[in-house]
Amino acid sequence: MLEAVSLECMRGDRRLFADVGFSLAPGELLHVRGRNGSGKSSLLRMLCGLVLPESGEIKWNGLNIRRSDEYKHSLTYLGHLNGIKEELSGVENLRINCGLAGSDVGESAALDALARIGLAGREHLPVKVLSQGQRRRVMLARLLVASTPLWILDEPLAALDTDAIGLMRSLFEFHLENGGMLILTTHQELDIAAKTTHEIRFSS
Amino acid sequence: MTIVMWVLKRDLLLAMRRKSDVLTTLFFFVIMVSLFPLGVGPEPQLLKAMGPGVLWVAALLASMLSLGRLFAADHGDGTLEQMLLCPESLALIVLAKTAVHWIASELPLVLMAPLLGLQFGLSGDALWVLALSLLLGTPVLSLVGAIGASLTLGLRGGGVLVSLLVLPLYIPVLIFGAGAVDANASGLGAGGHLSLLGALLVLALLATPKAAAAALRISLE
Amino acid sequence: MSTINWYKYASPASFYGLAGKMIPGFAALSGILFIVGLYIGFFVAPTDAQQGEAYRIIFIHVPAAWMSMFIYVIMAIYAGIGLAFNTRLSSMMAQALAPTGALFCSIALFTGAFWGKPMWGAWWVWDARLTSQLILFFLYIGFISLQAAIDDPKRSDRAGALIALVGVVNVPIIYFSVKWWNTLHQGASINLTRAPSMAHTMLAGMLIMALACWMYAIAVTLYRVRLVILERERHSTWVAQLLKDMK
Amino acid sequence: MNWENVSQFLHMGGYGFYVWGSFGLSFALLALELLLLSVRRRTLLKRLGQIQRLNTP
Repeated sequence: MLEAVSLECMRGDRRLFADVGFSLAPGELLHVRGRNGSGKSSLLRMLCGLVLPESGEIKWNGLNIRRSDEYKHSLTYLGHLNGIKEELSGVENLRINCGLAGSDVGESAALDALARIGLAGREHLPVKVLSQGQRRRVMLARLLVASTPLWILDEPLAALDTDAIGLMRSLFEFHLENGGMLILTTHQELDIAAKTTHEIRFSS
Repeated sequence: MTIVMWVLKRDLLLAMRRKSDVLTTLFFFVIMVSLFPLGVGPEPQLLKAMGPGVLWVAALLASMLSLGRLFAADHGDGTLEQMLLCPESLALIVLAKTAVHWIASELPLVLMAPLLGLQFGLSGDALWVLALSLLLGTPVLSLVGAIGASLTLGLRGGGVLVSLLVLPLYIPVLIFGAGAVDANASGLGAGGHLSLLGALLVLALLATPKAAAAALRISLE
Repeated sequence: MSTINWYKYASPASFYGLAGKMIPGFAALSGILFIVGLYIGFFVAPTDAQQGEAYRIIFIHVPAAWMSMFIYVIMAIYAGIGLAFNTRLSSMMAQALAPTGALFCSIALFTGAFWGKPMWGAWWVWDARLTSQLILFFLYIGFISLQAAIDDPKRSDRAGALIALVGVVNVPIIYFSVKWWNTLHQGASINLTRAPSMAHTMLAGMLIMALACWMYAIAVTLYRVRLVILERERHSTWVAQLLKDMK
Repeated sequence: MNWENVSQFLHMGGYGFYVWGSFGLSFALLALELLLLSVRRRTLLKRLGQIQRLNTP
């Protein structure tokens, strides 16, 4: 259970948002909407613990996320940057990124995930020869092998084609059905079936 | 595998795929050192006296220049954020990254230095002391430099700024490092200098990863 | 992070007014002490047997050197408090102290040179104290330029605090290493700060001058921190009210 | 009293240039700091005033 209480965010001397609060139970989806620069990414980074709130508190199972050791084990965050290395191959990137997050993924599981996301045959190529959309998929492949309950995704569908978007949607729904939690921002309209869908809309 | 092992493996793999980075630092060092005789003249006595200092200052500058690579790439592609979120102490990750950075960009200098010392007419004994002092001193440079590198992440003019922050902090290492070779040459024995360098290394190993981790958190917020 | 909001007790708004009231007192005190100190330095303190009248430079050199070191430590403490307790005012104080500290540092450096020329016959000698002073100057420059390079005030405060703390931990190491280096290379034997026959009047003059510099530093820092507060809080209602009242 | 007349005072036993150079430059720098600060204050207040006038029509 993730809970946010009256969060406030300042960037320089500009107030991006104030008094943002919600609570998210297993199986629930939070969709954050708003224009670029309205504070969506800052909210997501704040929920991960990368940005300190100016005021307010974020709690994971009743404990402030700063003090919860369990939180980092429960969270998968994918930002708008891909977090992959051009010099490494898809498999290497996937296995290393999972390893950094604390979960060891075997070679065969990694190959399988890459194949499922549509990179069959390209698993061993250095990422620098792949297209933008394919690089994005290398990053998103982490979700196929992740076992964390909370996903925080910043524009996960950017640069993806319709096939991949469909795949991601069914993946999100599968995650939610199994009691996962999902927080995401998207540009495009996306219907995800969920027990409850919360929405935060940033104006300005 | 533990998370730190993954960091080590990843950074070593990347260093091997980017061999040119290793070579640029090394050649910078070689060129720097070779410029001094051209600047002050080829008088053997003078070169012999200057040698240790020149090699050490060149190692300092080479180390400082390579700092840009320590975190910048990971910062640029978002991997650093992932490292902040991973369930392992950030200080330990910083230590692992710094260790690989040292192996990739400083260890080659340490190995090359005795060869360059020959150009300055240093004796066999002095070459040993020089290599040993660099071996003990350059890790301190990388460790202290990690703080400067993380504080200046993403700033305009970060490269010049990092030199302003880091070079004054390098001074004790320079003094004891170059001093070790001098002390050996004057017959005083380099033991004192080398043990002080060792003490600095222990101090740096204990204190700097935490400071650099704090700096990374500040810079990424 | 649920730290106690100390700045509720020392809010920039109320400190702005308080500082404004304190400045004239410190400025006046500093002026009087400078006059007394200079009078003692030039008219009461006797001529030094070994260094002649040149020794009178210590009346400005030593207080400036003391202040430069002292201010660095105070600055690091303020910055550290700001980092640990998230108190904005102490970070602003650290930012306001740095230029004055750097100024005293540069005064100590060139008065050292002015003394060195007649005594050592050279404007600059790599004496342990002067060298450490020079490195301290570099540390100040590093702090100031790091803060200047960061636009976001929060990051600038924290990054500055970290480098100030790293610097303050390193100062003893640097000082020790420079001293060690200097003794190995047989530095100059006469030292500016060890005037051979330190009469009581000399010591008194030096202390009064140091006190004057101290008062000056407080007054100037308060003046500067007021400006920093105004800049940082320019969007708040109290600044708007203040500007209205000024007209 | 250390000095018999003004010229002796200014001469400083042959070290006049160094002594007066030290003190002169030191106080000049302190004065410069004060000057720069007052300039900074004036420009800041002017700018803040302008911003306020723009915001309150």
